[in-house]
Amino acid sequence: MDLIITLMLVFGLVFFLGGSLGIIRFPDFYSRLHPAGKLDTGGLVITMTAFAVYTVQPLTMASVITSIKILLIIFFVFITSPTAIHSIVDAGVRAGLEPWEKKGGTGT
Amino acid sequence: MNRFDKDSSKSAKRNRRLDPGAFVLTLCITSVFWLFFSGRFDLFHLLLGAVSCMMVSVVTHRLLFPKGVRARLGLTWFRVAGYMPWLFKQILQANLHVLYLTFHPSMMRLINPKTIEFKSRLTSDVARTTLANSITLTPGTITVYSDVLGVFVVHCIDDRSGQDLPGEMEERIGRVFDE
Amino acid sequence: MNDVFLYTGVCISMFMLMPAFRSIKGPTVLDRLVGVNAIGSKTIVLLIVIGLLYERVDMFVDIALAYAMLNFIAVLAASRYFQKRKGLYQDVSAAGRGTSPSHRKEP
Amino acid sequence: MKRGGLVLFSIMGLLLAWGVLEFPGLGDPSSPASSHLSPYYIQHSLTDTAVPNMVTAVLADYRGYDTMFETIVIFTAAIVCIFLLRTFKPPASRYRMYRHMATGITLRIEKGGKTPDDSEHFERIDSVWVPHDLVIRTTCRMVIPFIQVFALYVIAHGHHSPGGGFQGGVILGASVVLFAVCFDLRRTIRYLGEKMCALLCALGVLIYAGTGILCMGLQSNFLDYSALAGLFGTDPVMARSHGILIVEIGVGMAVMAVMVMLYYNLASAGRHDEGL
Repeated sequence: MDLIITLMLVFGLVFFLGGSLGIIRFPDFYSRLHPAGKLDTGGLVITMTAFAVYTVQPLTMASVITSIKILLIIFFVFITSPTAIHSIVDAGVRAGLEPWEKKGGTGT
Repeated sequence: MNRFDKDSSKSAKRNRRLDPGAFVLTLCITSVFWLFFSGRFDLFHLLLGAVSCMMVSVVTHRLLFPKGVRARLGLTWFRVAGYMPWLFKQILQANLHVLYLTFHPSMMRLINPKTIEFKSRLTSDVARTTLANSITLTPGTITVYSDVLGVFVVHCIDDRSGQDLPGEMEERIGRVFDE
Repeated sequence: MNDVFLYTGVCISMFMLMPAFRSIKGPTVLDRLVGVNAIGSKTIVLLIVIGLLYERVDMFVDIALAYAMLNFIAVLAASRYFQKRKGLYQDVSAAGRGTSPSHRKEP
Repeated sequence: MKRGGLVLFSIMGLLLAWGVLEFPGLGDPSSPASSHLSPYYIQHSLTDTAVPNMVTAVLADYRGYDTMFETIVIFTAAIVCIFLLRTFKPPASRYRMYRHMATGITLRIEKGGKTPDDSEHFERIDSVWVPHDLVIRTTCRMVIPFIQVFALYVIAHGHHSPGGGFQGGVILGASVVLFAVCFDLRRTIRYLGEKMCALLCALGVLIYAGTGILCMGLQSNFLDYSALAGLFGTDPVMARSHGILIVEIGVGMAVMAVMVMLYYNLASAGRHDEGL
């Protein structure tokens, strides 16, 4: 069981690393939101699931309640994270930020 | 003060009326959440919970169910549960795809951001919101804008990612919300 | 298992530096907001890790949930604020080119 | 000027760091802070008040007088905010914006024109145009009830978990702010008016101080909750626990109302017409 949890944590950490790196590496505001929105949510879901599984192991009432609370956090972030990203994008569009486009590419 | 300066409050009055079905359902949902939060089942805490849930339900049942409760609401939850595994698979794919792009040394050559536009046939608020959030979570796409008529503007990170929109996702959500 | 959680916490704290860099450097306010949002979502995980290390998860899970809620509200309110007061950073963005993308046809 | 500020800042920082060197070490058992009162709290708080969370016991019982004035401080903050910012005669705007819900068309109606009713079909929007944001609105609608339940849980369970009146009140106020952000300020004020806020604010402080005075009326010290044992029908230890809960509820109410009132005044520059 510990092995599975460790593997999940490593997997989630890779996602977090990707998200953080992507926020630095991508060229413009709109494309930066892709790692920020997806990889952070994915990493959070995976790591928190690992924690929930770890917490539930001595199967008592208190640990089950705690684990359910962790699942509630996952659920909450899962609903609200895309919404937050969407609102930031909306603010960007309304402020008139131009999306970065590839020079000489196919374009829009 | 003429009429121009006063807000008409007809809708406010209408919204303050208690809707029994929505109220009871909200009370049930909030009570379940209270039990999860609290984790104490003695009489005193249960009483506190009952009072709190009652207050919250009175205030917010209009927010959860603005159009009242429809008969087939129970089925929708099960269908949402059926939609989730597919969504998780898509999200995993999306994450791996963006991960690949992020770690690729010549990332700037691979990506090609652009916006595409499509019209969705979904009509209800919840269905459209689910679609928009699902788009934001799945491969290389973010919902930029969605308007009343069902036009979605989507920002894609590269050529491949935005191709099959709306496609299967819209179909599945349509089935979930019965449209 | 404690070591694994400790290293996880250290790694997450390290990863927080990168969005922090983005939120210091800019170039626009919304980039900073993206950075702050990313830091917030990592903090939720970090709080649970701290709870596991001190073996009081039942306490820290409440804090994490409250933090998740307040983080969401803060990001939403900040983005709405910058949406309305767009004059705040017009000089930084796109320097005088067309202000509205093609899909904004409404008044 | 800037360089001078930097130099001054560095000097102050160094002075502070030098002062910190004289502090006792972290968690030093022989330091003055942890040798007089702390052992008493650690040993007796559970047997005195039946509250497992020592912080709550210290905050609302042993140092209840202190906390009462903290509540009054934020109450004063709300009053000052009203005095400074609130303008009761706003300059009348020359036009109003309405949105037709079904098509998303926005109408601009000059002063003197016929305004549509605020009904199912038309919705009044702010004059700084806000796009119709379905996603944010629906998500917030779904999320707000659960945030409120959680806030009430935090207030009610200050005895067993981190939290209490201040934290729960902030979360409760934040849920109202969320409502105001995703709908608009006018609708929020229609549900939770300014007078209601002021009333809740004052009521919270009144509950706190009233509990103290009630204790005095029962021939005991100010805020000595064990005097309330006769009212609750329990032993004095449980009475202290219940007294803490009542005080926490008062604090939560006051903090929530103050948060909302500050938001109303700051977001609309005191005019209470159009917010964020």
